[in-house]
Amino acid sequence: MQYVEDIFRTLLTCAQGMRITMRHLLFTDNITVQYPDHKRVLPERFRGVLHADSTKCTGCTLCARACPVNCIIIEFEGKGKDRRVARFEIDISTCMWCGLCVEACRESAIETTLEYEISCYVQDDMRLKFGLGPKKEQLPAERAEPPAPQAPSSGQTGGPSTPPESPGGSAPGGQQP
Amino acid sequence: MQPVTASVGAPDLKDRLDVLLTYLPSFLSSHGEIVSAVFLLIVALAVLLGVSVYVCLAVWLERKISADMQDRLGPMRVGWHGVVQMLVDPVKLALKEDLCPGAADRPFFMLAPFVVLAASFATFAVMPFSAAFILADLDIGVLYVASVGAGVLVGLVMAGWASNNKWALFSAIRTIAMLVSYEIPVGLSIVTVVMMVGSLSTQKIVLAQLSDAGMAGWHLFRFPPVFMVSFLVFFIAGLAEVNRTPFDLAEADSELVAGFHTEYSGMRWSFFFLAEYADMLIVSMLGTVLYLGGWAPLTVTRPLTIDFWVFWGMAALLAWYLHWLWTRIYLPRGEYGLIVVQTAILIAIALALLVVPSLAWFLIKSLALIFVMMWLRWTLPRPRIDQLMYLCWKVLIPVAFVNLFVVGVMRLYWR
Amino acid sequence: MEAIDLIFWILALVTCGSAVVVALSPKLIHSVFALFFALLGVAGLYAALGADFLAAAQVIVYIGGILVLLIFGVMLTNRIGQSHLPNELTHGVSGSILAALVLVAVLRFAGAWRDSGDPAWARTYRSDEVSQLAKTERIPAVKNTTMTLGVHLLTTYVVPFEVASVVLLVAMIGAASIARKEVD
Amino acid sequence: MPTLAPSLTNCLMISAIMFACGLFCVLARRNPVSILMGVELMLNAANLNLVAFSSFVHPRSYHLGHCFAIFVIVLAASEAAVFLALLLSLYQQLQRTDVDAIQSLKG
Repeated sequence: MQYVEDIFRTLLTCAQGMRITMRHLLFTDNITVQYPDHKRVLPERFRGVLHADSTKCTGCTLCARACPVNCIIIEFEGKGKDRRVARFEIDISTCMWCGLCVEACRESAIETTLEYEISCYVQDDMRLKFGLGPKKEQLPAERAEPPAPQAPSSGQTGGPSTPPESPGGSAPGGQQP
Repeated sequence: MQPVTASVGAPDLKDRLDVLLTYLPSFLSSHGEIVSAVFLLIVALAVLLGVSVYVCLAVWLERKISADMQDRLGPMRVGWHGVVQMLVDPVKLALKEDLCPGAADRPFFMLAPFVVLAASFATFAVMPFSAAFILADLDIGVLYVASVGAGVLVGLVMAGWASNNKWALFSAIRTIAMLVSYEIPVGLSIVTVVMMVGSLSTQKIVLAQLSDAGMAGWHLFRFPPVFMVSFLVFFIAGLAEVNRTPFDLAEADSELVAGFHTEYSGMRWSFFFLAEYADMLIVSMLGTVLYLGGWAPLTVTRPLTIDFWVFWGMAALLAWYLHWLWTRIYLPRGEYGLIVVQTAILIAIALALLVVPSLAWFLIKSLALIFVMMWLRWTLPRPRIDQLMYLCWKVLIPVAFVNLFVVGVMRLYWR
Repeated sequence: MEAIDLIFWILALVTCGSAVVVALSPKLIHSVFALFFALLGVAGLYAALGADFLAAAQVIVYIGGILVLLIFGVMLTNRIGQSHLPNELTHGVSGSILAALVLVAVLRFAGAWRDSGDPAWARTYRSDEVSQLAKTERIPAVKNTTMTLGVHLLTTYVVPFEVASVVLLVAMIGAASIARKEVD
Repeated sequence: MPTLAPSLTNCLMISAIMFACGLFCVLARRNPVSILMGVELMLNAANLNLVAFSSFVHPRSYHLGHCFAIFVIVLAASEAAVFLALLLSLYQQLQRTDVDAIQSLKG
């Protein structure tokens, strides 16, 4: 009879569930830790905050192309031996930690670190800047720029530290040859 | 498993507390009505205070137990494993602002928490904490508990209506439907016990279960399957009566924000909280009184009785568990020397239990039931409202009726 | 003044005051909640008069049942968007006159402004007389109302008792069939 | 002179006041819920009288009034159940709760 069977199955499944919770109460260790005091040992290949070594970087923008969310902005200047990465920014508020950029890089210039505590007070701090900066003669021009630490539209459309002589910096994704 | 005939009569007053509570009132009443009234008031306030302390403790325990069941840590910051949390929470609530929404029905909005709280706390008047420690041994004790529950219902509805908030109102409607339905199985399962005892007085019900055989005298083990079913019905319906998960549809936070106390804050909100936990205690205490022998202690010293096996078996299990825990946390496995120490400690605790007053037995049994409630809460999901009604009207009530009939026949032929 | 007098006085005040609020409150829901306190007061009066079982029954049935039904009725049959449901008076003047007349008449019979002693029907027994009666006529002096009530309901009044249960059943079936939506 | 003590006269007076309030509710209100509340008040007043008489006047059989009061409570309960059903069907048909609106005998 379905009715009686249902009642017994209800009781049985309740008991089963209670056994499971009791097992977790008594015999299972806590997974969570008391965070700022104790931190879990991270696995070796943990994908944390990205770090780019702009001395290794050739400016090929393969990483920026590989990025599904376009959070990497690369600008470079000069030709041949003078070619240098002037601007290399990663917007980690957009980054989704997929690691595709790391796989795309031929020079191992961009890497994931074990760092994961990325809270900050200013939104601009979420944009990690690894670029070598513009050449020295261009520096005064940049200094002349009025400082705008919190640009309202500082998503992918170029940060506040966009050099004035590079209008392409405002292009979405910053994919520039 | 026929119980030894209960020795109904004047209980053996071996507890110091009971001796005090038996002779003090008569001594005080010889000094006039006012003195004894003041004494009664003090005892009542002590019960109130005790319940408040229990609520603080239960909230902390619930947080820790739920956390551990979900492999979390729970409160850890304030004090050792967050123990001081139970002092900090009420202080925080007391310091919060007491808000009243502009569109609310102000007088009843203000009044509702007090109605709920008063109704909850009034129930403790008939709870037999021990042979002498009962505020009022009414002839209609159990009926009184059932009737005071109606006050809680009205208070909740009052809160839900006066908030002038649609979720609160939905919650009020659900509360009415649910509580009115679940009163029936609770009442029917209470009646089975009342039929066995022949009295509504809570104290007499406990005395009827008092026997030399200890556990075998409990109503739970009478006519083996019958009263267990009765207890199960009582407990399930009692869970619904106190709005506990899995039956907390009145405050289902995924649907109705927080139900009837959506608009409340500060102390008034804490009154609802207090009342909810006090209600849990009431249902557990009532279950203890009706089925688990109330304050009757276990007779663990007599060898080869059921009590003996159950009690020492559980003690051994606990010793084994403590040893397991100890080796797991602090030491590598295989340190078997410790088990001797731990077993010794446990035996000491168990021996200490033998001399604890009946009040402690009562509290231990009630708190065990409360633990089961918490256990269930963190195990089961919440049913839909129609499933809830199905459970009540099509499962619990028929089962309770059949059970009542069986108990009636039993009572008629096998006294 | 003894304690029981004070309690009785408070209960009387609560009951009468709530009853007046029930009658005169301009908001429907206030009336319902005032009825709660009136019923509670009556239960307290029962308890003060020694009818403890009746007091509990009063609370269970009236507050747990009828009052809740009333609230349910209010909630289901009004647009409950606004909590301030008005409660209009139609025949306020005539109603109040009639009610006042009845009040005065009943109070007169009940004993207000009565100069001479109690009439024969209102002869009350003092406690010593009760104990005397208990001795002579074997009436239990201790009022265990629950037991006495149970015995009498199942012996003396067994026919009304059974009829009452049939009435309840009929009322339940009738209510279900009236409230049922027409399904054709 | 009435005293404060629980006496027959005092109980009768309380119940008289309750009865008058209930009567006023029944006579002057239009909402059926209010009318039922009036009826309940009157029933309670009657019950109070029964209990008072049985505990003060008739010590020989104090159960008599209590039994009667229990029957009154039973009847009040069944009455309330039927009332709620009527109220609901009235609201379903007329979309308002007003006893003045019930003017036809046809269902």
